[in-house]
Amino acid sequence: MTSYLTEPAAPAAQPPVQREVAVLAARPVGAYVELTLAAPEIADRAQPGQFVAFAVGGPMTAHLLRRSIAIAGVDAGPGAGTVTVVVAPHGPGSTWLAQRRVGDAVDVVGPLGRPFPLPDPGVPALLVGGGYGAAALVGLASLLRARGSRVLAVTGAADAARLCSVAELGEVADVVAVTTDDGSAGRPGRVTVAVAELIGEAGIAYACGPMPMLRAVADAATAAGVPSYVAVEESMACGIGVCMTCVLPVVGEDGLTRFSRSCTEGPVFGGDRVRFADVGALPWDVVGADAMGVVAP
Amino acid sequence: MTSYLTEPAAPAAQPPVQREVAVLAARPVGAYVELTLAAPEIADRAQPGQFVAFAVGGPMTAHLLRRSIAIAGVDAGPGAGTVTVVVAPHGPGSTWLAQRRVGDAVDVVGPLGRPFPLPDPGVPALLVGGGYGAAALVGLASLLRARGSRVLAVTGAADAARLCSVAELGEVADVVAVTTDDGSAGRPGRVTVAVAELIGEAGIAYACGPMPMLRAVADAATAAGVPSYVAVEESMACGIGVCMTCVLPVVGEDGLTRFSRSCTEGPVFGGDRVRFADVGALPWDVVGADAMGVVAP
Amino acid sequence: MTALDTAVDMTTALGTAPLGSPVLTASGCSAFGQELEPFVDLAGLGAVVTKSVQLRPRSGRPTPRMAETPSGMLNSIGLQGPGIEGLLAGELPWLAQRGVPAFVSIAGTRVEDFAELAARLRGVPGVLGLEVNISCPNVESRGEVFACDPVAASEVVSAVRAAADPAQPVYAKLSPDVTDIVSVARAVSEAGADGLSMINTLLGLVIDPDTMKPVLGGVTGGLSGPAVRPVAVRCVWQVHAALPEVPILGMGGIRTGLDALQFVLAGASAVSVGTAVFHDPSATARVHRELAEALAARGFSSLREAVGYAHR
Amino acid sequence: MTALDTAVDMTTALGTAPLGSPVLTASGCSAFGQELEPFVDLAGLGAVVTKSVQLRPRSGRPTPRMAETPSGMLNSIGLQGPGIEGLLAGELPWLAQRGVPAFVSIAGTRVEDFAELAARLRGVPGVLGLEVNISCPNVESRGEVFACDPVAASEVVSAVRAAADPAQPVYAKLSPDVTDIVSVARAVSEAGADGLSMINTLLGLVIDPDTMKPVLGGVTGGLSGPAVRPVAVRCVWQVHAALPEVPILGMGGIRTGLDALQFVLAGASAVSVGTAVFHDPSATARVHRELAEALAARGFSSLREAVGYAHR
Ligand SMILES: Cc1cc2nc3c(=O)[nH]c(=O)nc-3n(C[C@H](O)[C@H](O)[C@H](O)COP(=O)(O)OP(=O)(O)OC[C@H]3O[C@@H](n4cnc5c(N)ncnc54)[C@H](O)[C@@H]3O)c2cc1C
Ligand SMILES: Cc1cc2nc3c(=O)[nH]c(=O)nc-3n(C[C@H](O)[C@H](O)[C@H](O)COP(=O)(O)OP(=O)(O)OC[C@H]3O[C@@H](n4cnc5c(N)ncnc54)[C@H](O)[C@@H]3O)c2cc1C
Ligand SMILES: Cc1cc2nc3c(=O)[nH]c(=O)nc-3n(C[C@H](O)[C@H](O)[C@H](O)COP(=O)(O)O)c2cc1C
Ligand SMILES: Cc1cc2nc3c(=O)[nH]c(=O)nc-3n(C[C@H](O)[C@H](O)[C@H](O)COP(=O)(O)O)c2cc1C
Ligand code: FES
Ligand code: FES
Repeated sequence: MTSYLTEPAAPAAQPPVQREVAVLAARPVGAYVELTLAAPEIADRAQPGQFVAFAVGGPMTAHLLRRSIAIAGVDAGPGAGTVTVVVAPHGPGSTWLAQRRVGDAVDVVGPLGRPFPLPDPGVPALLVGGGYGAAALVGLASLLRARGSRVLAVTGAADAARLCSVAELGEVADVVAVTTDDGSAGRPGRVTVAVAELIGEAGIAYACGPMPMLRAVADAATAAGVPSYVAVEESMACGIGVCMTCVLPVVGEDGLTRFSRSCTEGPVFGGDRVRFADVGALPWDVVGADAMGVVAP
Repeated sequence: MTSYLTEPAAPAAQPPVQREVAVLAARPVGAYVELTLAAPEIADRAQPGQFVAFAVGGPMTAHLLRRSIAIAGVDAGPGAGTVTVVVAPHGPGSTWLAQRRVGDAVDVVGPLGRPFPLPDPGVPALLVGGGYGAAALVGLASLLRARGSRVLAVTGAADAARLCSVAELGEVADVVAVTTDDGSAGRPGRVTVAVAELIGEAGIAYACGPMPMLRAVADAATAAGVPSYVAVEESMACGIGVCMTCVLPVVGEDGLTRFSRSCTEGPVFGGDRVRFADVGALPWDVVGADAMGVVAP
Repeated sequence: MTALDTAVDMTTALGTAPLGSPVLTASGCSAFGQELEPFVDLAGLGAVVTKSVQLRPRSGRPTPRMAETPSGMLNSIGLQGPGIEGLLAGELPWLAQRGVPAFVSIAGTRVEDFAELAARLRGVPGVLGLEVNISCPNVESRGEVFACDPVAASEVVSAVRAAADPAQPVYAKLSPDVTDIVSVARAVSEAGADGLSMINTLLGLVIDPDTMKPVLGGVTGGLSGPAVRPVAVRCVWQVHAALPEVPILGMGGIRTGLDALQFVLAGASAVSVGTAVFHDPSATARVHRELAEALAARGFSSLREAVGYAHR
Repeated sequence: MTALDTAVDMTTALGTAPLGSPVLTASGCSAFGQELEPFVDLAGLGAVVTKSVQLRPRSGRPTPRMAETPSGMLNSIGLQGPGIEGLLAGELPWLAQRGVPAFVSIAGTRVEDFAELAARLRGVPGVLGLEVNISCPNVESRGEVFACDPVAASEVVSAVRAAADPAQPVYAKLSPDVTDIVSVARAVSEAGADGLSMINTLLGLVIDPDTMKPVLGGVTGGLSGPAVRPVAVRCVWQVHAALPEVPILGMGGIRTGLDALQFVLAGASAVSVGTAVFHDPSATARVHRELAEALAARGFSSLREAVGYAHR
């Protein structure tokens, strides 16, 4: 049995709530829209790495499934109680969300999913965000700094407009490296270049962003002997663990691979435990694959 | 063959258009909401008695069918080009419409249906509106006045909040009688009381409102030997004549009853030609009832 | 419409009858075409598929005839129409004068009715072909609808094929309310159908919460609209997989060009737009345009190349 | 939940098993109940209908497993689950400890599998009864699904009824994808089913406009949600009209109390809320409350009085 650098992320401390909340602020940030929601109960409970799930389209909607969006920031101070999300208009649901205006009400469930596990106080950490995925790392960066970690942040995107949270990360991180594929901001190229340079300084790595990026960061970390945690983005219908649509092959503590729900067993998984190459496939050694007629080669 | 006092209403002078238009004003009027739309092409074409059909629910809607709403007013002057409608929140679609705000865009088709036929210039006319149905008579009242008719208007509703266009009718009509079922405004009781008093002074009668009211007005007019035209409200799926859902039994010029589409052959029908008692039934003497297996008694 | 087009060759055919556009109306959803004139260039459509006609004029059912349902509607019109005489005297000449091809939908309650209708339509100018509505669930009949029984369905189709003008392709319109649509498709193809129209409505029922009775006088009605689209695409896919040589006119919930593309990729060589017309009277022309754009964006130079592409 | 209720008596039963509420979860749409705990009082539900279990643990299909469709969704989970051992060791004791009745859905690919599952569930604490999933279209099988053939369906049901705990009612879950659902209902009732669950999903397909291939790895999937509600209500209506004495657990697109009321009026004595839970995790409790209010507003003093009322 291979040995793994990570333990599975633990469930969140508190259960989610479902609320109809008001939009307090809506502002464009590059290619995205940042929404601030008056959601004190979610703000109180949220931990970095968790997400919320929105109903979309209003009362007459034909779109039943919730849209999962990472929590980008919380202000849980007394009299505050706000949650911030960064939305990239993609299909109809996220486009609708990105069009919400101050005063609009949205139906949201959260906080959902398992938060990022934290290292021992003081362990230096590398945080890697791709596109809007960087937003989900801001809270983690603050928390790590507060616990005495040196925080090395890398944020990358296709172009400058798709970069996210550079200023926010700049305020809390010790180092912020910026990359864009087209070179329109920061260093030209992928985050992997910066990751390769910084991983040696880190005792733990975190990543949030598109799947190929997560895979690259996890591989780099594992190769360097550094434990990593990635927040995956799988297509989700419910966000709360009841539909089984959001699974991917993840190696458990017993060394067996299972189809794990990215909403309740993730979205944060040990980077060395996600079988990225097998996402979307059914490898024979997944528990229960034999009952599906898949045989060992 | 019975002889009829009315000839079927003629088709509108101009075909409808389909446009995405902006809401210029939205104001509550009693239990209703009055929307003013920037729709110059519809305003140019509209004739009293016609209606428009709205798509409802926005781009993510699960509600496919259009909602028909009578045209309550047009301002077709140069630089103007507005159409006004009065919406009563009823089910999901009309409620959505009633929630539109200034600047919102709505998709509308119109003007639809046949306008009210006009009498010879100078013929005195009785106009009877029930609930929001009164709004549809304001344009007709102005037109009749402009053609030298004396205009006697009756407007009634369940209560004061459901009365409509009393002031507007007051500006153009010679007489405005107001009734409410609960006596909260005007005379207590139904419009029929006022109709009975005024029908003798009229050479033609018009009505718009709920079916039982249309029937009562048509019966009173016919009994008095006065031709009447009613604008009916049948459940409509398309509003443009292609779906055949909006039919009711109407006696044609040849004396035969047909299931006529209230959207394109109406909504204005001769009051003496609508077989009100048979709405929702299939009488044996409707053309083609035999092919449905209905036999003459 | 052609002037607006992209470079994609959008021509197709219903059997032997060539079509300028793959987008048609759906039977019963655009009456006989006239009412759409203010909204679309009728001559730019592949064809107007006319409301199913029977031998005699029919009143149709009493109201209420429809109920709105989530992303769809239920209807129970009962085939209101002028009868074949009326159609031949009024609607078909109107379409022919304007150069609008008519794909005439015929319906009946006995095999002979269908055959007689086909015979009456022989050589009628502007009649491109016949769609045989063996699947309408709204019309009272003593037993099952024809389309639910491969034998009864085949009898109708072979009688129609025998009686019809040889130059007019005969399409059988299938119902999705069957355990095995492929067996019905195979039976009617063997009986001589030149193509298949899929799908007719699904049998549904809505109960009015106020009256606590079925909304429709006919109790059940036909469910249509985007709600049923996945069922329709599945039927087209299954039948094209089993009978790749049989042309399919696909329909059921098409609202956009990308919806139409799904049907084409699944195996339809033309599509009908039905309920969407109630929402958007210019839907047919818009779907043509959007489909052409979608094909161009995907590198197809002709519609024909895309037919059944998802199976490859 | 009872404390919030109106005066209406909402008790009902699944066959001989009494239920405190007529609102249940739907198999596969609330996993094994645990995840709903933050949102609803599980003990206030009629029962948790568990995800269909098979003899062995199953991985289910690879992703993508779903596609959103107009007012619905397509799924192809492939019955991922812990197998009967896992269920007996983990989920069922969890539910039993909390006093949450479990209606256990069983599935298999051979008649003997079903019988063995039923035998393993005899006398298990908290197991109210069995729902026999003979209609899931997602699982690969050599031929037709059981539910599409009255004979095969009856074989499963009679084997399960023979093997099952006599105190546990056995409900057969029917597929709408058949030409004549009444004949399947009659066959399984005669084979010993104590009741019928209706409906399972409709077979559907969505093609991805980008990849130009079916979205789901399994090609077809099951269509659920409000889109299919008129089909579900029609099935309940038809079967209740033909077999008024057979209890029905109704489902298919229930999102509100008024939706549930349609099923009750059509003949269902209890309902399952499935896909709506994905939209609103507290949907089951809300539907119970709204249904109670709707019944009260219509002058019913008990749910039982309303069952099948639309037929009267
Ligand atoms: C844990 C998590 C965190 C996320 N955080 C963010 C964020 O911070 N900002 C942001 O803009 N987006 C985020 N996403 C992606 C976002 O959920 C999708 O872009 C969105 O659901 C797409 O919905 P749509 O209607 O626009 O597109 P469609 O493609 O029409 O969606 C159709 C269906 O597929 C599901 N779906 C499609 N793509 C995804 C996806 N990538 N992830 C999950 N479900 C999907 C939708 O929920 C919906 O049910 C996150 C996803 C996950 C799983
Ligand atoms: C010619 C005409 C003029 C009208 N003018 C007005 C007006 O000026 N102001 C106003 O408030 N309302 C008017 N109505 C009624 C209005 O169309 C309905 O109240 C509205 O369609 C109901 O939609 P809903 O979604 O609120 O209700 P639902 O009951 O959910 O509607 C469901 C479906 O039934 C159809 N429908 C239901 N009731 C009616 C109805 N009464 N008439 C037509 N279709 C119906 C809807 O179009 C929709 O397709 C008019 C109707 C007609 C036919
Ligand atoms: C109001 C209405 C009337 C219809 N009438 C007919 C008909 O006369 N003949 C027929 O073959 N199909 C009829 N249909 C079915 C449509 O032609 C089409 O097969 C079905 O509605 C699915 O397509 P859609 O979802 O695009 O509407 C009718 C459908 C509707 C909604
Ligand atoms: C994601 C998903 C998984 C399902 N899994 C099962 C299952 O395991 N067993 C079963 O009998 N039905 C299963 N179903 C069908 C539902 O139980 C239900 O019959 C159907 O979805 C219709 O109800 P709804 O529209 O309320 O969802 C599943 C449905 C969905 C959407
Ligand atoms: S999204 Fe439903 S189980 Fe994960
Ligand atoms: S509303 Fe469609 S024909 Fe009148």
